[in-house]
Amino acid sequence: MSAFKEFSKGIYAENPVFKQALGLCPTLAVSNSVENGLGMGLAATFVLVCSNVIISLIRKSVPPKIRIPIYIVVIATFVTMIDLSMAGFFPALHKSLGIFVPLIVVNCIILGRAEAYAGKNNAGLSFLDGLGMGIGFTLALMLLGVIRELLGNGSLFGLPMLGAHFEPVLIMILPPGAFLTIGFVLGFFNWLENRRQNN
Amino acid sequence: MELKSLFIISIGSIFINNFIFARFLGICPYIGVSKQLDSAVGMGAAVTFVMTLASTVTWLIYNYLLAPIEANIFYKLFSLSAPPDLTFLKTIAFILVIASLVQFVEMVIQKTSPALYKSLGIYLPLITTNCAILGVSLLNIDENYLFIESIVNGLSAGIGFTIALVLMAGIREKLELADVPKSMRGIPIAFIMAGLMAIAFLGFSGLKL
Amino acid sequence: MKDILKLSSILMLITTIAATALAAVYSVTKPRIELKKQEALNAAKSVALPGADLNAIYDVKGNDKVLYYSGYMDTTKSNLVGYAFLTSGRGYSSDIESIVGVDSTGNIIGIQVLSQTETPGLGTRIEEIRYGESLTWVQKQFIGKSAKNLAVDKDGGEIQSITGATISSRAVTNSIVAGYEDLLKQLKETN
Amino acid sequence: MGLLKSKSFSGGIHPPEHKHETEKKAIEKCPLPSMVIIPVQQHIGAPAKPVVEKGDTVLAGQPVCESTGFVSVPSHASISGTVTAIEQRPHPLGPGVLSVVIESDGEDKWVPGIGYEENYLELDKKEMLSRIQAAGLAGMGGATFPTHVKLSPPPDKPINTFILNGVECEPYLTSDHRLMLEDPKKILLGMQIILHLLGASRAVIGIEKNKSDAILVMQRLVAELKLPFEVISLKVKYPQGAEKQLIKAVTGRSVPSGGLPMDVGCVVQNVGTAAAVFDAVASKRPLVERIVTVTGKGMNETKNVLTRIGTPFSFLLDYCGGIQDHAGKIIMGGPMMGLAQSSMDAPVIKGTSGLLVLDEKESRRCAESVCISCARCIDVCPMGLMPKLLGAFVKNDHIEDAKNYNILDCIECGSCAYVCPAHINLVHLIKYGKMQVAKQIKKAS
Amino acid sequence: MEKNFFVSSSPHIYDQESIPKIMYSVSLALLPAAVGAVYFFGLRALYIIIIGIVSAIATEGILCKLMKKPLTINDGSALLTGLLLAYNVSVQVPLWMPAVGSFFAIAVGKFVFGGLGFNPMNPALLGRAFLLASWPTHMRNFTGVPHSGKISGIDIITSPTPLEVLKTAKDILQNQSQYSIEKVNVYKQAILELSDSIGNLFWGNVGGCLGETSVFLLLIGAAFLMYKRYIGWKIPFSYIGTVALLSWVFGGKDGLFSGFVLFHIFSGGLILGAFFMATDMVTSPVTFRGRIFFGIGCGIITVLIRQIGGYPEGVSYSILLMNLLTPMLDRWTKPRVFGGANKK
Ligand SMILES: Cc1cc2nc3c(=O)[nH]c(=O)nc-3n(C[C@H](O)[C@H](O)[C@H](O)COP(=O)(O)O)c2cc1C
Ligand SMILES: Cc1cc2nc3c(=O)[nH]c(=O)nc-3n(C[C@H](O)[C@H](O)[C@H](O)COP(=O)(O)O)c2cc1C
Ligand SMILES: Cc1cc2nc3c(=O)[nH]c(=O)nc-3n(C[C@H](O)[C@H](O)[C@H](O)COP(=O)(O)O)c2cc1C
Ligand SMILES: Cc1cc2nc3c(=O)[nH]c(=O)nc-3n(C[C@H](O)[C@H](O)[C@H](O)CO)c2cc1C
Ligand code: SF4
Ligand code: SF4
Ligand code: SF4
Ligand code: SF4
Ligand code: FES
Repeated sequence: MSAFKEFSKGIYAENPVFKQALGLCPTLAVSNSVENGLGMGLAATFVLVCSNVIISLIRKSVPPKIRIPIYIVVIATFVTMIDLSMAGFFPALHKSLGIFVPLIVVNCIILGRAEAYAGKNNAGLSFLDGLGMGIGFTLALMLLGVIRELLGNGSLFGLPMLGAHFEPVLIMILPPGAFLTIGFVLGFFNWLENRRQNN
Repeated sequence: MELKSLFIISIGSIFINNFIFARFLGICPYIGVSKQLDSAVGMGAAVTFVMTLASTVTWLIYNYLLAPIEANIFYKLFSLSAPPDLTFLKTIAFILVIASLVQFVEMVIQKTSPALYKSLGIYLPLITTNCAILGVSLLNIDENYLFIESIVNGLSAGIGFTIALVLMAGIREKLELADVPKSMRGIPIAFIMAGLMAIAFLGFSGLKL
Repeated sequence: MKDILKLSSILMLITTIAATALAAVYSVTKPRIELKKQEALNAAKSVALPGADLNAIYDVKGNDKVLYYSGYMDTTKSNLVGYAFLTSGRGYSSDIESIVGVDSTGNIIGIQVLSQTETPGLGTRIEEIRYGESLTWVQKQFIGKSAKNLAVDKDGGEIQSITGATISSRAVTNSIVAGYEDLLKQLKETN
Repeated sequence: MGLLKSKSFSGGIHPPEHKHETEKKAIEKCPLPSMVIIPVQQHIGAPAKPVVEKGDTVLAGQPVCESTGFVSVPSHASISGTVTAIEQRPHPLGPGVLSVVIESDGEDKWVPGIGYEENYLELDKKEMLSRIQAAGLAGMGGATFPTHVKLSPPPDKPINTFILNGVECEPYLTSDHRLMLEDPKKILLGMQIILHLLGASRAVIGIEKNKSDAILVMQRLVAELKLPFEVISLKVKYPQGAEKQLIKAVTGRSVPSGGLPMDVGCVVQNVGTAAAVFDAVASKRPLVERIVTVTGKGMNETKNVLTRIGTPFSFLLDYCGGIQDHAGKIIMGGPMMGLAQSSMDAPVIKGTSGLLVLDEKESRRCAESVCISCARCIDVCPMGLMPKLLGAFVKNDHIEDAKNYNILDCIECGSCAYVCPAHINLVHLIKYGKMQVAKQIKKAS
Repeated sequence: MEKNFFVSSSPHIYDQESIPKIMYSVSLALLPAAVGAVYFFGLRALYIIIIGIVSAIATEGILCKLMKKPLTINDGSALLTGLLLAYNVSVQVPLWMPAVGSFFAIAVGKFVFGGLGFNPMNPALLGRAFLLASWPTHMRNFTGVPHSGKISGIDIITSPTPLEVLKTAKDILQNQSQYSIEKVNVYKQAILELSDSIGNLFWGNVGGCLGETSVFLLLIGAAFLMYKRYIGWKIPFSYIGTVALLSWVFGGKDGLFSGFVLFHIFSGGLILGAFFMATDMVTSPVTFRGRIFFGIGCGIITVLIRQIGGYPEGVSYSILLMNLLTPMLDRWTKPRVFGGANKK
């Protein structure tokens, strides 16, 4: 039961993007299409899960003073791995995500989880935590991706959805669209929360 | 390297490809530290400083240690047959360099100027893991900037970031007095505002220098 | 002091492990990445020079730089299909780079945009295939036309620029003209 | 400092003057009221202490309370009769204030010792000041600051300019105007005494241009009496009569923020105060009566009335034909700075320059909406403040910000609220904010 | 009988202004330009204006109801926003566009910040910028033929607006070698004709957005507002002055100091923007010096975008960008408090 909770909390209750406002840069930058969002989300999930597990395994032998640098090295290693693999296997996706793949290193979510969770818990739970957070992140990216791609391009995963008469709201896939979308989505979640508390 | 190209890089990074409004780098501090003008100015200054420094150092690291070019120190040092390709260590090297750089700067400032430390120092640890710093370092490499160009790019990106941050802080201080709907207060309205600012910054897109 | 030494050696150790692991991964992925790059370039080359045998497309270099490619039907180098050149022009928000193939009379036989970061939905439409069609805008506009006097309609030419993206359209068009002139110069010099 | 600017200050407004209702009306003497209420506090400073008891009989001009310190003045019985109560009574400035209530015996018997002394100018300065204090003088321009305090500046603040405030920039009010027309000599002789006390080298009488007859009268009399006074006509603009603005207009000097006129070598007194100084010094006559302008659409008749201090408003209003049925608001003072009265029971005090009765329509204020940053309030603020921000700060409880934006410098002139198209009651907010700031400062110390 | 008197804090008298009065006066001042728009562009202009207004007011009304706020549609500000938005689109946009633009202006530009008085940026211009970024093809479709049949105000070129003609001409004349001789000649001629077309620009007989073309009709309204003191001189004059100066210096095709000033002032949305949009009280500075700087800033950005920007239109973006600077300008130019140096 509690293991399930460790996993599921990242998806809504403690969603890194919507509830903790972490990892915002990639969220905004790559959510202009569902595909990008999914790719980015999975890459980050991979790093999150691997680094969480490794860090929780070595946590006892890490001197607290150099905790952070070591975490960073671990994370950077996995980031580079995924970066290289994506370049090798999904060049197109790799290109459209650009520097945001290497930037997973500094993604606040990953270091945040390492600090807040993996550094204190065992490998199994850290795995679940990482997976949950990763999926939460992926879902957040995809939600934004769906909204932005659908409105801004009339398509999902590149497939036309809204018919030929729909005139795409271009701004949605431009930078302002990213900010506006996440602003309103966050507002909507706040509203849900407020309503729940009032009832 | 003409002055003109430096100017173009500079204007580009400040206005046209502003780190916040066009490149989406450094959003976390942008949203987090823009509530008050004083802290926004402090953060902006700290980021600009570190960005410039990081651009300088990471460019040197990349071109003299990692890149498979003749200038590679290992190539010369160990008289290898061909310049070694260590570019896969780029991310790890950059982030470690940046982290130590920030630590070092923090220490130096603390020792030399307590006043500056008081106003800037508190922001320094925050920016170790700020993607704008690593971002600008990576972009310098991606864009094949020369040494001076990288420095100018780092400085300008920092200035662009600071401008965005300070404008936002000014507006958010005013919004404190506004009747924003409850669910939108705080971070959501900050994002909406950022969106509207990005709309205004579209005016700079396509400038031909 | 001892402390620092200890800490740094731990850090060194970890970093070394990481670097080794990465080196391993890199050694696996590097050839793949190179391969993919090569594949992409080859694909572009064959788009630019349809009808040419991939093995019969040769780099013509000067000062270590590829000046242009010459493509033949087969490796006997007897039937010239045409030349392909890389060119780029300043678009709305990026440099638009493309590869263009021309036959010996200067007619464009193939073209592909290699890189651009124009505005999605506007400038990017130079690369877009319209619903129900099979060619991208650049291919539709340029294939079959002479690479000499090209100009977009706004400038009095016959290239139909994309509405709302005249700047991008013009950038491609003008870059072809410039690239072709360059090619002619190179051809004169190399032959 | 530009030449053109020298005769005014920046900011300010031009509300309709409404002076014509009473400016031609000669001062009438109000009959004695059957009862007067003398509050122990009619001035800024320490309240006075009652010195009579219930049942005592008192003569007009007899002190009923004595000053309790330097910055304090006594008050006097304004009629002869019996003290019927010493208790909390309504006060124009707010809820109950300890007051001495005197029932008139109808005879208006005065204390002895009051009378003109020819050689008053030869009196010792100290004696003059003590006569002024004993006469209960507090500024009659509205702020009711004890006059003798103003006239004894500390030695490290030499006064070189004295300004007589004959501006009367508040709409409706004409009591100072009438006094200048009807008893100019008393004013000038009072001014002579003040000048003597202060040792100032320059003496200026400042009058707004719209009172050209008063300017003329003053000029003529100054020449006639060969007094070294300048009469300066000032631009008609509210609040020209506010001390700091007046000093600025006349001398070009700016009283520093948080400072006093004496910091720039000036003292300002109202014309009524000057006249009262003459009475106090030359005749030892205490301040027991003053001129009140009774005016407004809600009145049956409008008048300038000389009335005893302590006269209940109801008596005074009845003397002017009573208020009309549609009267909506009774204001002590002018419409810009005066205080709305909840009842007609409060008495005339030393600072009561007018009673303004508005009709119901004028009394209503449209509902407040939101500030649209039109900046009218900023443009008109004579103190260079940003009332719009002060109001917003106070509303949102940003007291610290309000303080940093100099809320304490507000003179509460009301110009900002007058022009605000959003009908925001800025002055109310600012007053409230000032109180909060004061509280904060008190807590800090 | 005790009578209850009104008791309130001073002051007790007020001047006669109110927010609705100001808003409706500004709308009134814009009326001549509406008449002009219909005259030049036909009835479709009227539809666009009506749709813009109705959508703005409806959005405001519905949002007030949804958020359970007092209904504010009568204060005239939504009407004004809708009207100005309609003035800022081309006559040829599909009819749903002014509706969407007004919706965005009111809902996102204004309402999320708490409604009238709290919006940091000019709602109508945000609406326009939103439309421009979303559907640039429609927004930049200026082929709507004005009354006289000359879109650019000159005969030989059927291309969009005068500013655009100038921009293209500059491009072409500076790189003559790349273009055909005829082309170059046409544009040489065009430049000459442009100088003669000032009359058309002044009366409004040129292509462009609905409300921006007629300098004459706009100035009538502006004069009325200045007389009523609803708009001051500081922003419009410093704005237009800066544009005049800079376009004289940099705007010419023959190098520095050769710009044709009147052309730059009369073309594009400058007059509409400077008098009616940069002056929006909510979003412009409140201090004396702040307003001057605001105008100058708008002027600089306008010329910058006009000269080297992606499109020949700088007014709306310059005002939006300066809106962002407004809080800082207000801070930097705090009025001097009487008798004191500012604390802090
Ligand atoms: C947000 C934004 C993005 C734009 N992106 C492009 C672009 O990618 N390519 C382009 O040619 N023009 C771009 N434009 C410029 C305008 O669409 C410009 O008006 C147009 O290029 C002029 O061409 P037209 O004559 O076809 O309308 C962009 C404009 C905006 C507001
Ligand atoms: C707390 C306080 C202390 C004052 N002290 C002096 C003083 O020492 N000397 C002086 O000449 N006036 C003094 N004044 C009087 C002021 O200068 C001024 O005349 C008075 O506040 C009325 O001005 P107003 O009606 O313009 O508000 C004092 C006023 C206040 C409120
Ligand atoms: C807004 C404002 C307007 C004022 N108008 C007048 C005025 O018209 N006449 C006047 O004598 N005092 C006026 N005063 C009071 C003066 O500032 C000052 O207190 C008075 O002249 C001092 O004289 P006094 O102590 O004899 O009353 C005004 C004060 C304020 C704050
Ligand atoms: C002089 C003046 C100019 C105005 N200009 C605009 C404008 O350009 N755009 C707009 O949406 N509202 C404008 N308004 C209306 C109003 O200020 C606007 O709806 C607020 O910005 C909404 O809070 C203007 C109002 C006035 C008095
Ligand atoms: S009441 Fe205060 S804030 Fe308002 S105008 Fe007068 S001095 Fe300025
Ligand atoms: S006058 Fe009223 S609406 Fe105008 S700025 Fe001041 S407070 Fe705001
Ligand atoms: S006292 Fe002042 S702050 Fe309180 S509700 Fe009334 S106006 Fe607002
Ligand atoms: S709230 Fe303001 S007006 Fe009311 S009593 Fe307090 S200070 Fe006076
Ligand atoms: S993800 Fe960019 S700063 Fe946090």
